[in-house]
Amino acid sequence: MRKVEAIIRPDRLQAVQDALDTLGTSGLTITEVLGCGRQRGYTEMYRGTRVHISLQRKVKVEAVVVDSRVEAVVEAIAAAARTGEIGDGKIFILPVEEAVRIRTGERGDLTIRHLDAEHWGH
Amino acid sequence: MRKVEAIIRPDRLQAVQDALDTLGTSGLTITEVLGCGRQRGYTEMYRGTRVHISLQRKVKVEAVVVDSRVEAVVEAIAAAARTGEIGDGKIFILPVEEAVRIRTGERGDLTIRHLDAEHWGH
Amino acid sequence: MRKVEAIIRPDRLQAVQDALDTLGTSGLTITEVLGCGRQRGYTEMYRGTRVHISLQRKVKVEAVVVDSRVEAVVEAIAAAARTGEIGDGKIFILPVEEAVRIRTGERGDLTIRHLDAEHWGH
Amino acid sequence: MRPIARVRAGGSLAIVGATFPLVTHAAAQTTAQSAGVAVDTVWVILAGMLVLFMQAGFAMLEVGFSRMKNVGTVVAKIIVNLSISSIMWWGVGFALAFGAGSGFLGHLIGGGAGFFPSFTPGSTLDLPALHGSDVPAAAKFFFEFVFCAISLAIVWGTMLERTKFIVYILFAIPFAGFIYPLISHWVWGGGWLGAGLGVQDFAGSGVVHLTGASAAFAGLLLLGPRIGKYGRDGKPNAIPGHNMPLAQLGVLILWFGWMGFNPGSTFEALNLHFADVLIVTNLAAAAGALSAMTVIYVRQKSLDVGMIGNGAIAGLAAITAPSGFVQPWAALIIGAIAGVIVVFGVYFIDKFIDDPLGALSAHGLACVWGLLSCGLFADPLLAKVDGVGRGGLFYTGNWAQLGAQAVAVVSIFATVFCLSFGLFWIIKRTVGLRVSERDEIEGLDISEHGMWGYPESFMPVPGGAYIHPDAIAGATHQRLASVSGEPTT
Amino acid sequence: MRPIARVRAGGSLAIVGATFPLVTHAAAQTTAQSAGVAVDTVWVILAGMLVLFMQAGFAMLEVGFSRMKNVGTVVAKIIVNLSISSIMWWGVGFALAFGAGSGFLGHLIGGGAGFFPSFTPGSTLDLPALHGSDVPAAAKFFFEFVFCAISLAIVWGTMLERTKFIVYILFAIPFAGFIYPLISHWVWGGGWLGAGLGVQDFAGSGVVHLTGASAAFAGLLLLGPRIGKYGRDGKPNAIPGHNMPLAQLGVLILWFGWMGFNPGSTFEALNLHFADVLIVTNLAAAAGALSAMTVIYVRQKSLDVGMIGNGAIAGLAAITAPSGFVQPWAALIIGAIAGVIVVFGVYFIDKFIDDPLGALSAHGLACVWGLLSCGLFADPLLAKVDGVGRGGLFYTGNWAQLGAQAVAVVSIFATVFCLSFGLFWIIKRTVGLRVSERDEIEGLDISEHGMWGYPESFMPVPGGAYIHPDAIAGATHQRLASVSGEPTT
Amino acid sequence: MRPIARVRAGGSLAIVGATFPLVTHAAAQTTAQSAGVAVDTVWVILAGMLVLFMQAGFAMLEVGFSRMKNVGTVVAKIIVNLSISSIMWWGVGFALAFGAGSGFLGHLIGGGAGFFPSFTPGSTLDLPALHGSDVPAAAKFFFEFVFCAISLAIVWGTMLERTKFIVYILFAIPFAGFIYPLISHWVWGGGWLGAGLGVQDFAGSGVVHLTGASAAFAGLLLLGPRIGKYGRDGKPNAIPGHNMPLAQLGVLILWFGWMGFNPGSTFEALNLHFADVLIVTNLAAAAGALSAMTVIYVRQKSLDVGMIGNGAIAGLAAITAPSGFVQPWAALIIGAIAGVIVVFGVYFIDKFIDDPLGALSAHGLACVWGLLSCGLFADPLLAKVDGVGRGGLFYTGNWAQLGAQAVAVVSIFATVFCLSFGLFWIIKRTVGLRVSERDEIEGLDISEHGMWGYPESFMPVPGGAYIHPDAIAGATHQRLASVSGEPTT
Ligand SMILES: Nc1ncnc2c1ncn2[C@@H]1O[C@H](COP(=O)(O)OP(=O)(O)O)[C@@H](O)[C@H]1O
Ligand SMILES: Nc1ncnc2c1ncn2[C@@H]1O[C@H](COP(=O)(O)OP(=O)(O)O)[C@@H](O)[C@H]1O
Ligand SMILES: Nc1ncnc2c1ncn2[C@@H]1O[C@H](COP(=O)(O)OP(=O)(O)O)[C@@H](O)[C@H]1O
Repeated sequence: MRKVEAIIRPDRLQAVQDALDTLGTSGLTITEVLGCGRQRGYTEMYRGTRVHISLQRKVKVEAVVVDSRVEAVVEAIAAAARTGEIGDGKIFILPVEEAVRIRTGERGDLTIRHLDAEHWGH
Repeated sequence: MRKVEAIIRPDRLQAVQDALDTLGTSGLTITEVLGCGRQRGYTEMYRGTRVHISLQRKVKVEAVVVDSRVEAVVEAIAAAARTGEIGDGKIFILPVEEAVRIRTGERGDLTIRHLDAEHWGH
Repeated sequence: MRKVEAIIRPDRLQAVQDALDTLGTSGLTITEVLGCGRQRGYTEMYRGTRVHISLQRKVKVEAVVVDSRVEAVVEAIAAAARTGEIGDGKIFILPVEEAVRIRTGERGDLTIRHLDAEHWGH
Repeated sequence: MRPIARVRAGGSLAIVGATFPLVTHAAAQTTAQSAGVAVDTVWVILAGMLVLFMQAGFAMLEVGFSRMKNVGTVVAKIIVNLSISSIMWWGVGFALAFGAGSGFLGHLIGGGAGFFPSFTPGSTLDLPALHGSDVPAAAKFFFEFVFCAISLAIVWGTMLERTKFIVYILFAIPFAGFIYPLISHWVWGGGWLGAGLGVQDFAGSGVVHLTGASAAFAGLLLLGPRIGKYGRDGKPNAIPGHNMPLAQLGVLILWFGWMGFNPGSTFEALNLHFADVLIVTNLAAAAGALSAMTVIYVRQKSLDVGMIGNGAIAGLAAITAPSGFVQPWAALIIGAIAGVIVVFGVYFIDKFIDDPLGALSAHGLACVWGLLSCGLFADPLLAKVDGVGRGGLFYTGNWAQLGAQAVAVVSIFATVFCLSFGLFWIIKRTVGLRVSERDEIEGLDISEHGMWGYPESFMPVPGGAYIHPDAIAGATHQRLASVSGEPTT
Repeated sequence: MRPIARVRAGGSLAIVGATFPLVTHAAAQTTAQSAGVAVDTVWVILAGMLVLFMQAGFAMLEVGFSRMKNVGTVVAKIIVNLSISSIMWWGVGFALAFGAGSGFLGHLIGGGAGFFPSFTPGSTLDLPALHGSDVPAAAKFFFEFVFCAISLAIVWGTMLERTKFIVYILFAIPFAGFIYPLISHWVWGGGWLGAGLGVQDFAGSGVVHLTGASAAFAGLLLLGPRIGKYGRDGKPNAIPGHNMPLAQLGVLILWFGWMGFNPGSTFEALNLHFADVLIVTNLAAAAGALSAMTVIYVRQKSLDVGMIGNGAIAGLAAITAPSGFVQPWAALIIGAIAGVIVVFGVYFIDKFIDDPLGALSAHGLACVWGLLSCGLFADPLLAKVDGVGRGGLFYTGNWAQLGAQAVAVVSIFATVFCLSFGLFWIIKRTVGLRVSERDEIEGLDISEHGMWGYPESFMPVPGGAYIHPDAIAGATHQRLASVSGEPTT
Repeated sequence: MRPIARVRAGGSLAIVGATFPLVTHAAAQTTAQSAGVAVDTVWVILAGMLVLFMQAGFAMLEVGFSRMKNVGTVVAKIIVNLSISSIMWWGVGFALAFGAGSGFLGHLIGGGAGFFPSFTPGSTLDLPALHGSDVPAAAKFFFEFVFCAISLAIVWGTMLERTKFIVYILFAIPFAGFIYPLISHWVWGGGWLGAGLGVQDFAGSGVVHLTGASAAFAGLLLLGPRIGKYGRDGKPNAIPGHNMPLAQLGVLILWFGWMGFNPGSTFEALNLHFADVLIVTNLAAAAGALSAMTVIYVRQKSLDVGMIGNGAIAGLAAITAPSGFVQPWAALIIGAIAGVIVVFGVYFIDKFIDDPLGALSAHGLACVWGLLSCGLFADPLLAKVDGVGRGGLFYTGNWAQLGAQAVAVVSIFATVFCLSFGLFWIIKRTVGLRVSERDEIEGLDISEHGMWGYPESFMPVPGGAYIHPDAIAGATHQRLASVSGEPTT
């Protein structure tokens, strides 16, 4: 199992969700985060003085997937999140040793096995 | 060391905290997240139109624990967070290579060693 | 690649950002979290009754860095975040298998390679 | 209607005069008299409007002391209860309170006139207890109505965050239609307390606030506390609400509105008494806020924001009864003591009863003190001006007025408590008072009203950019394209 | 100016008297008459102020129904449009609406007097249609101004969250300077609808609300919906705003302000009619809220908070025209039907047009009903008091008044819609109506105003402790050190 | 008290008449005269209430421009300072400002009457400077009190987010008890500026706003900026507050309240001057908002929301002095220039002094301009009506009035600045002005008041479902069970 952790633009979230939906994934966890990277902060003028905004609003999308699906998921996220402008974000892949479904106590790959590609989320 | 990362229902947080408290853990970090999985979104009616709510509010609980305690912690969380209905969430276990206590600069297991099972948190 | 994950006091964030800035890092992701550990909750009096505040507001700083820079980054964060009082927080180091820059599709260390130590963030 | 040239006021009145005896009377008055009536009426209506605006004050106060998941229900409740009071007061409440009563029964309840009233310019009704004022029946009706609505608002201010919405509706109907009118009749409508015993309650510490608080007390006993209010050890936990700025905006609106509440109760402007009442009212609020601040600071070493506001409200609630009877120096004492009472009252009551705003203290205990304080501080001269009761103990050495006030406290509390307890008990046995435990934890907004009061805080909209999936890309562009002709893309 | 002893009011008036004929007249009046004028003026000004305050109500209502990223622009817009109305009304609007018109043209537009007016104490202007009221020109000017500003506010309430700020400015100028004055003249200023056909519109269901809603309808057709409002299937999605407490605070402020809106339209206090109007207004609001609550509950099994507020507004908007002509029982019916209309109106309109507040229903449809309801429920006696039109169908069996009202509805709608559509079309072809798609997604606050309306919710300030990097350590301490003399470090 | 039939107003007055000479006088008046007095009194009291409500405006404005961690202290401060002003004004302030002064000393300070006053219906006091108005002493007292409270509110609006709460209390006492009364006496109370030099300050640009701003300036110099306001390079950083909707609600409330502030300063309704003042006031606000909007847009290409509101406030503050003396066209110029001044004022002052709201510009600089503008634009006719000073330069070609106004500016500023600096210096050396650096970073709400103003935003309550651990499971169910009789579980 791997955790695919993507930092993306907030307004690409829906597209990413849709892409993963099409692909069929078992679940997602989303966190509002702030980021800085190549995309530097900017300065707004406000009542004649500057406001430095050094951190950008981003969204972190985490999906734990079985090893065989990692590449497909990464590709799908990257395609959906890309705008081509600086600040599109990063995807990190982390090892996961075990997964437990709290409801049933099940463990292992089956807890995160793919569902049929139906429309979840709406 | 392992990081136990649990995505749970917000209203089970207190029970999970209590359970870990009883067990005696060194610390917890909690994040408000949104999730989707088996528990699909729902549609509310609002002024005659639909509102699709595709993401559920969840809470992510992270505890870095020494290897010997991983099982106990996972069990405790799962037991406390379980309601038996879809949407109870998942627990993931990730490898951690090192831990540092900022205050002292200490490293390794001792930074996250268990405290005596006293009542932290309140 | 490693993910350096630091849980720090909110009011040390700027100092940590500055320190990493000086060091030259490729990026950061910041999340508002709640934590408990050695620093126990406290009780406020409010209209004659108690309010238990069991969780502290903390900030999680995540930086994925190339292996050779891990130590420097950890040191920099620890130095900047330290106040010496209980509640300073922890730094965890997690393995990362791969990183992808969404904008370009690039992979590997170069996506998170250090920039020259210029002033990012403001 | 914009007054079109051919429609002179005088002319139109004359036309109508033939039909409405009272209007004829008005036309027969000298212009001077009619200016006098008009200024009285403008004053009473203005004061009534300020009291109406206090609903916004209660709304903000309650919103501020609620948790974010329960704010929509608060404002919905305020609007619905204001609406129910409006209609019930028109239908039966006003008549029962002020319509001429007769004989012995007239000491208990009115009803000789005023059911489902119609109004024409300047028309009157047979309201013997209000004959002292020359304003038309419509103005009397309106001013008394807003008081009824305030009393009902006080009831609900205590029952936040766990009550079923239907309960608000079911209890409002008999409260606005019977319970409040009953007490109102006793004290102001020619009943046994006011016309009989000479009980002094200038603007309603008893009629409005104690009535509201007594009903609230009955309701709270049956309702029980919010989940989490009491710990395993039985000790209370604070649930501090979510928004002090709005809560204190509420306090400021109430303070503002009270400038109509008490001074408007002169029911006339010509004798200029309202200006004095206003000053006395303002000073009591000030003293209440400062004394509550001091006491809470001494007790817990912090300047509790909510308690400062509670102090102001307690001062205002306490001065409501004596506002027409006392001098400024007495107002300062009355307000200051109310500020002390409210702090210890909240401390004490919170041990047993979950009253999120501290309304039982601020409206209940402070008003008991306010009613009694008339018996101590009433200036005999002002008692004569107002024509009710006599001077207080400190002026006259006579305990009579204090006794009358005590009778009023006991009888109002007992009556309202019993009637309300019965009603709430019936509601509890039939439809139930509380939402389910799950609904309470999820919040009343989503469970009863289908949407959070703060949708963006609860609905998963990362980045704040709520865009429906269906509307992405294709659809959006299509639709935007259809809005053609825009030069800027 | 504080009246310094040597400056007696009488004296100063006498001095001025020589110069201003009208003031001389005033000084020549008996004191009684002058008290009468003063009380009328106080009343009209008070009512006008309440209407002015309704701007705060609209601001909160619109803020509450907007998303967090678009709240700053809402309040900026309210202030700017109030400002533009103030100046346009002073410059030309008032004159076109109420300045003496002449001959046939006078049925269409005024303008014989009142451009860029100056005022001195008690001065009058040649405003034939307002001669029925004895208040000075300044009071008439102010009261009519606030109505114009409300009508403009109604236009914008529908176009939230995607309109360029410049559009507000460009449309406000001709609307406040010509469109609203035109309709105002037709109905109230001596034009063909009011003075001609005897159309009854006591306080402006037609003049104010229908005018605003018709312009809004034209604008919305050209503006198009917010991104995400309609799904791929063309069905509407809800975009529920962010703050029900503020939205309902807005409703309560509007309710409060409407106590000036309708009753103030008597333009005098002496005949005491305003008290009746007030009661009728309040009852319609109550009935609207309760009926909307009931209907929406039956339809979707939840007590929609916003819709309860909409019901109250619809009741108020509907009763605006008949408020001076009907009895309380009719007000209840009018309000209740308005509450039903608003729910189904929102359901229906939402299918095609994106109107975030439901203002087209609450102000448009409800007001059409309100105008027509005069033709049904107008009490012949009150029609005589007000001197406009005749009794309604249910009293007289005569369809004439209903016919006149229908003519008003059609002519106001058609005129305002066409003029506004033309104007919006020109604006769209030149500067454009909408912000760019990117700006809409990011929010208007940051894209048009350079800062979020809720800076801390959008600006990355973890921990809420915004401290600028430059100010850390060194700099801070230095600066603090320079603030020497502080004993506590 | 509801007027019980046996208590006729006339009768009660007669009873009291024997004791209070003035009341006897009142009873001896014809009804006409008494209606005149009543309408004047209703007007003055109404206007005073609107000014009182401006406290809510300041509260919301300051809340909006504060960060979330400091909002509770803002509202607590407003309530406490209103309370302190109430009591200090009653005790000594009113007497020092308006109580008869004597001889040379009388030019500097009053005090012959009015300490700790008592009031009875219609009673007067020896207030020579206010004898021009026939309203009773209580109305004069109240109206002057609310101005004092506003002046104090202006002081504190500048010192947000770092001041110790005790400082508010310590400074409020001498400010409301002496500093404000002193200036008030000079200009309005028969002192050397008003009665002596004929300085025109209709409603207090100088007395209220410049006094407040001058004290604020002194305080700010000693207080220093918020941590983070100035970067290492010494350049200012913006700290944009957290809530524009509430801030602009504040502006709208202030705008509304100013309709009482200026027009009420006629101190009478009978001469109808208040209606003119109202129009002039409204136009200046409009012009201020629009000119500030234009200037800021030109300068930074964005429509700064806060600055639009600041423009309106600056227009209002500037027109305060000339509002009774100028024509509408002049009001537009005065307001527009104030709008320009406020923008550049904020730009300039922000370089050196940390004034979160820009109050030094909006109340200080704009008011200096307002005072001076009387010397330019005062209409000689209106100067006669008001009985103070003469026409301005543009009417008369005479520089005298402008000179007098300049003297007022300098003397008010110098006096208030010096007195306040001294007081703040003493407070700084004794208890200190600022909270500790740690408290400032954590926020004043939690450090001084023991709870955040937005508890849910700061208290760790994931999921918004605050449930105390002690109350989980067992305890809750037990307690719920005890609330028996509920049919629905
Ligand atoms: N090394 C890193 N560690 C953690 N987060 C990172 C890292 N680099 C980038 N990010 C996150 O990705 C976001 C986008 O990165 P950025 O460098 O601005 O754009 P791009 O990836 O297009 O070059 C950042 O705002 C930050 O949240
Ligand atoms: N593969 C996954 N990766 C990341 N988060 C997941 C994954 N699967 C589930 N989650 C998280 O767990 C939550 C609950 O999962 P869900 O499938 O709805 O319930 P259950 O685990 O009871 O079947 C989701 O809302 C989501 O936040
Ligand atoms: N084992 C752990 N797992 C996850 N987070 C932890 C752990 N221990 C501590 N933390 C986080 O670090 C924060 C600070 O830790 P604490 O023990 O209070 O202080 P210190 O590290 O100075 O002893 C906690 O609030 C919590 O968020």
